[in-house]
Amino acid sequence: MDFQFGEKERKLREEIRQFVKENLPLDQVPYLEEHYDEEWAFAMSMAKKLSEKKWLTINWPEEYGGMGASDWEQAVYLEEVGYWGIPGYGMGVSGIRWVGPSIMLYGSEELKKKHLPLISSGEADGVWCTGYSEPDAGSDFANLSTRAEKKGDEYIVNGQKVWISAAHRSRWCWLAVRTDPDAPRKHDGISLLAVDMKSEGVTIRPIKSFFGLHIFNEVFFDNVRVPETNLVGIEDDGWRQVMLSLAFERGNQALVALGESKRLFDEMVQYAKETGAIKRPAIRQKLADVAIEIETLKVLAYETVWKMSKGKKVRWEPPRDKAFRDMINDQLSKIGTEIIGAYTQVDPLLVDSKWSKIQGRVERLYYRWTGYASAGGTTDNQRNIIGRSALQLPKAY
Amino acid sequence: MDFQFGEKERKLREEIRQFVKENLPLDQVPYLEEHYDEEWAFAMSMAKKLSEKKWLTINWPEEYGGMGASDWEQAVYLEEVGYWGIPGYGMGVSGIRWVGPSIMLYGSEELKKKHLPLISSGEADGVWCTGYSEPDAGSDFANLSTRAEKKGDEYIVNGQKVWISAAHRSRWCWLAVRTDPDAPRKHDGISLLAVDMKSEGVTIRPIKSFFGLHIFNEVFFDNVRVPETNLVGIEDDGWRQVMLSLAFERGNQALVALGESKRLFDEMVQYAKETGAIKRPAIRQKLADVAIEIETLKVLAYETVWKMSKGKKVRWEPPRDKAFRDMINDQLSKIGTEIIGAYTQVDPLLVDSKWSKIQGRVERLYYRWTGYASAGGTTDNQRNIIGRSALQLPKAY
Amino acid sequence: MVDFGWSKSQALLRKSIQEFLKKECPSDRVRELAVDARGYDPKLWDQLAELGYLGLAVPEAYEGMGGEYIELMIFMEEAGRKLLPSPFFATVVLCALPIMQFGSDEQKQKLLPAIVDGQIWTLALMEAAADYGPEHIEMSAVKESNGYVLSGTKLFVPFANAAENFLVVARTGNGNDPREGIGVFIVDANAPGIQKTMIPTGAGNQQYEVIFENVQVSDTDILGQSDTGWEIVEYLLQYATVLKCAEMSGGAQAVLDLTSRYARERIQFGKPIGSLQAIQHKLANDFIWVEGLKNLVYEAASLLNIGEPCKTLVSMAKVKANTVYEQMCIDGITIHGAIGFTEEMDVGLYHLRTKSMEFDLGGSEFHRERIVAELEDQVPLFMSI
Amino acid sequence: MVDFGWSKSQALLRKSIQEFLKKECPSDRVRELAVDARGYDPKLWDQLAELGYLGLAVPEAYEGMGGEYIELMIFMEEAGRKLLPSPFFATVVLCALPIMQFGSDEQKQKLLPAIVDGQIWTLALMEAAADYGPEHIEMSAVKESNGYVLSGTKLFVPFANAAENFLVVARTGNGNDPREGIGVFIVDANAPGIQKTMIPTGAGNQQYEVIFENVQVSDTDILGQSDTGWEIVEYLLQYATVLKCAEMSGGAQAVLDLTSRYARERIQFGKPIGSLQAIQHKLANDFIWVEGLKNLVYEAASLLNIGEPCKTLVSMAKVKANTVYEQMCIDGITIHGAIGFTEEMDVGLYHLRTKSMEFDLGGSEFHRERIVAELEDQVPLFMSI
Repeated sequence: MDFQFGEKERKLREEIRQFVKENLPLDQVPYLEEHYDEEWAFAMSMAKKLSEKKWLTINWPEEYGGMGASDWEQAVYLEEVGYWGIPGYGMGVSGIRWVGPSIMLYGSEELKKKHLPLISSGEADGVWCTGYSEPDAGSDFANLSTRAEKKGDEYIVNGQKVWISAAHRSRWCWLAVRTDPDAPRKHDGISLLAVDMKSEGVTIRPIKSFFGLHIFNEVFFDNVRVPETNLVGIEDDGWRQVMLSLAFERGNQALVALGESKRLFDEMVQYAKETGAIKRPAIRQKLADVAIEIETLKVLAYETVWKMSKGKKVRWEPPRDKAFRDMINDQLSKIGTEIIGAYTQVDPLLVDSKWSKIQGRVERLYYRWTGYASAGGTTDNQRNIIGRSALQLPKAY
Repeated sequence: MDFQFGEKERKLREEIRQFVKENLPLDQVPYLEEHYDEEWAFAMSMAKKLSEKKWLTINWPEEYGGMGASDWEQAVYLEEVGYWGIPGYGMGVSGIRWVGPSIMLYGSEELKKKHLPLISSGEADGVWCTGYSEPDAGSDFANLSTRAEKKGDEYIVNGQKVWISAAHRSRWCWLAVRTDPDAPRKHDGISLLAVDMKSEGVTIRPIKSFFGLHIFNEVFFDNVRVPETNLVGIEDDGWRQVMLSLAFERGNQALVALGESKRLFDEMVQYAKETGAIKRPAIRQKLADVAIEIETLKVLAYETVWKMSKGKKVRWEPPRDKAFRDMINDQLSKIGTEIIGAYTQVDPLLVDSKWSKIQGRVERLYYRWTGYASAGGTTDNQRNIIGRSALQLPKAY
Repeated sequence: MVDFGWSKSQALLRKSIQEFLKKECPSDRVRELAVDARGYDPKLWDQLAELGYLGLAVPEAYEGMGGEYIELMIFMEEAGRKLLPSPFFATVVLCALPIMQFGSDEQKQKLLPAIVDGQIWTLALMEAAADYGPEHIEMSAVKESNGYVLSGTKLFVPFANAAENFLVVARTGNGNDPREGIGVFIVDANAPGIQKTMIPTGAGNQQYEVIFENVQVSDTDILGQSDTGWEIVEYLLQYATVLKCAEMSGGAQAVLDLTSRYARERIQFGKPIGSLQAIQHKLANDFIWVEGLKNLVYEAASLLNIGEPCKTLVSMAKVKANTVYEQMCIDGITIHGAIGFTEEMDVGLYHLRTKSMEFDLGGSEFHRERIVAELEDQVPLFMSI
Repeated sequence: MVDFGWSKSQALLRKSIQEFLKKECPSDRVRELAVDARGYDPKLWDQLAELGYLGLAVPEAYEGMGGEYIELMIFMEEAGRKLLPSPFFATVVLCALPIMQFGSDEQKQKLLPAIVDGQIWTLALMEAAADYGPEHIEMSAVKESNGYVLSGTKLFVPFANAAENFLVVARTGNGNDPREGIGVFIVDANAPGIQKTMIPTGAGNQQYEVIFENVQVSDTDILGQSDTGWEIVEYLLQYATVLKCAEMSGGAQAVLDLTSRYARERIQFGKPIGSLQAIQHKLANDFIWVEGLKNLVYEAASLLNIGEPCKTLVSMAKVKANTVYEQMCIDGITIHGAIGFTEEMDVGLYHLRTKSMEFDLGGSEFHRERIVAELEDQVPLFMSI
């Protein structure tokens, strides 16, 4: 049992803070949603700088542009990213988090040579989105029907994908398609393609959130021609490959959330101190409760990192951390609205309105978290996984 | 829309309060659990007094010893009973609440003549318990296997019942038995018997709660002989009869709970005022929340009474009120323990220990409500009923 | 006698309002008006006047319908159900009601018929502290020869841009008790020295900052006395609050309805998601809470309707409304899943509007404090017989 | 480096304790001892001494095992899991630890070997206010020629009847700061003027009222300085609190285990009740909370183990323990259904014991206040780089 970081991680943390000091306005929390074009542009400029530090793809091997960081170094990096709100660290998320690692794992040499440097150097052409979900294939992913027909040395893709985040920012799409519609089980006959979003026949329709935020998109594929060399891995083996890729998505995601929660909490406490709200009976004890939950998220997330760093298999740990994050977001944003009161109603997409308190972060989290919670698999799904794998309970309906 | 009581109900309320002033120690909350023998004796003496006022069986027709009260008069009475903690109002519960009304509905003239006066006059021989549940027939009541075999002009009863409250105080048992074991459906072949608890072959084993409270019992029937005249209603028609009887149990039960909650809340506020706890940030706003919930229980319970008084069918209303009571009990007892603090650990069965705060009522509710919640059909069951009948959702598992 | 039923005329009124709003205020209209510069539909507003809804509770002597307070509650409950974007609450509830209660006969003769006829009014009460305690009224009203001069900044003034007149709460003096020395002034919205800036809100519901710089008001344009204006605010904190609660209760009922419908209809893995206990039980809890809210609001409205004092009950209803409406929306979004997050579903429309209502006329903390203060004053029943 | 693993010797220790308690402390033994006049089993106590557990963290110089603080935490976690009824916490945690930390060399030489050998001690701290603020220490310690005279009443003193010695916290003077003028005295439990009355508790866990009437204590029987005793209490509020948390965490884990097992095994309507989402999701939430509690306690214990200050973290762990253990028991009872209410199931044994632990060494409100006070003092990280 030890809760002290090693020298290496402590140094990295200091380095990142130094970087933040030099490159980011400290009096303002950068807006990680990248809703506006200027925000996206700024994020991409930061991605370049992160790439120069080898942090953008920190856990990738050096040969692919990473720094071969340990799980703990990556954890420290992600926690700091969340706390300081470093834009561009995600670059649309898909490329860095699972497309790159998946290509390393089962992509051809050609794909490796072409795409890994684009991603790790923070290029606009290294921005990816992921096309898994369809209108009738949500939780039930294997139900997908987007069709890719082999014609000569090309695939002809037709179909519709939904809930694709950053599609409008991406050069590439990591697309799950059905290559064998006659496969006996619906899990068979699925393949993965790297699709150029500039191809003819690709149409993007934004899915705006109820408060106007543009993150998700529908993407339509109308006779889109994809060279056969863009097949990733083995034809019809896509289900297994996607499952492998999902594993890359699991472990560390709680760390950014941890940093973000800590930052927002710190801002809220500071605001409550400045306005005197911290003395209010209704606020005071609840703030303590949130502080406790954030510390708890920390030990849970760290435990998950530790298990991964030891090569232990994680099953219920990421769902546990995810469900707990959802609960914290609910609690944190609610107490936040109690602190800023009537100002909560100011447009959550505004960052610098004179009436926005704490740069609108409270409202944004308040309206956002439920949607994000669903996008990553509902909290109820997490509980089902925990019930079965951690508590050995029978499947629940 | 009107939330003012009529003259008749207001007068009844005043009369009850006058009765309380004359007959009960006002500085002490009587102990409604009737755990100790002296408490039971006192309760039975009060039952006599209530009977003299015609309140004991207030809603029974006058010919059977009631006052033929309206639903609203009964509601007022029960709310006051709860608030003042009038002992003896229940007399073991079964007799007054459903045995009597059921006998009126489908009992023979002989049974009516014998039992209704015993109950309504508060006699020890008018105390009943109810034998429905069995080890393998809980929520799934129709699964019961206690056997009654007709031999001449008697039934010979063999089997085991469980969770029988007040069995050790009762002269009679309202017993559900299987008279036709070969009936095609398990709902058929069930009958109701009135069984003298003094019969040979009846054995009572107390089921003590984890904190020592004795409410429930197991009752064993070993070749118990029951005269055929003690058959209630029609042989093998017990399932339908029991369902009819359950209806008597439904509507008004929230009223006593409402009164009890109000009283405990008032006591807690008074204690918090005397000790200064009401100024504590952690307490203050939570007390307001409980006050709100109790007022909410009031309007819900009243709405249910109103519907019944109008002859409307109630389906999800009693489960709604029951589930809400469970939530209030959780909340009320928790905030209570925060107010009395370390004194919560004093033995909850003690009423007059010098270390018991508020006569131990907080602890008792805290430890008791979960058990009571289960006994009346779990809160989850109530939610299932609401989901199906109020929200038209499909059956959930 | 306690009665949860509605009179025939009340039931009829509700039905008329429902039919009118169903036709004139579908959810797409709500979406459009949220990005409309005026934020309401003048044609619909005129209809509300023509149908008499603006004068629902105004005595016939002032050209109103002469209805009761509880009929206003029915209107607000239905308006809340459909999220009606309009200056109804600002005009009728925040201004006409106090004018009826505290205005001189002359003022009532002059002002009420215009309101019944469609003139828009609003109340300028809240300031930077964004709270409802009398100590937060800092705007000054300085006595001069012919009247008062108002200076200060008001926040979250609804429909300030559309209003022709304001009721403005300002400080005329400083007593030991912050409730003393407060006046409520009737101010022409276009008087010199008034500057209105829209506060962009998530709901697009026309909230303004209004700056008053040496605005002249004549002596005759005071509602009630120049130093007892707090009683008007206190009146609003009861009578207007319950109507806000009715609006919220209507909204919560609507979200429960549309979410239950979604849970019945949405099929996943071959069955309706409403058959999952996790979803069904969440909805069952929501149902219990919404039922509680609804009836609590009815109780408060019914007592206010007969002039029975029920300050604590009003505060209870507001805390309940704040809590239930918010949770209903969060559960609604969660049960809808990803699609609930989009602008296409109605549930988000409600979710985006709860916070404005929550803090309007007092947040939960404010009202809980009023409840506890009352508890502190009372002798409990068991010690008083 | 951050490490959630246990050393080989720690794992071995845990295993030995588990095996010992499994054999010597089954739940029926817990039931018996709850109604036993002594409330503990002297034979088992002797075994604890023989096996060295009483001296686990006592330096070898004083005949202990020379182990670390974190090993005590392992013991308490396992003791909590099995609800071990014994004066272990009172003796080893509440008395031996502060003696080790604050005692003179002479005191340590004299007192610690006896404890390691099985002498029972307890702490008399709480008074009528039943709270842990220094302002609630009213018991007086009046200086006389050869020592002090103690007078006052202590409440909820665990195992006072079995103890041979008390540590008694008393007021030697009144400063501006209530933390000043407090002394901790070593008192013979059988000294004249001491009167012990058992407070009957639901858990039957040997809580006493102890009245001190002019009890003489010599000058040499002060732990630390006569007026800086509050630092000893503050030490306990961290080091003893985390061990109490470990005990509670062990209990919560046990209830989660036994309830999950019940949910897997109990069949209703033809299938295990654990297949109902309402039950499975409740357990999943409990699991998340119990995991959080467990790891929070490990973090706090591990930092205290290396002497790293973590006052806030300790308070966090205590609030978490209070909340999680209680909710776990309530959910446990509810999931068991009616049978969970009976004395036959173990879940009630735990439920009946949480409240005593909750308020021991500070309830949630007390510790939340410590956390917020710390937040008020700190400059946030984002303003400090």
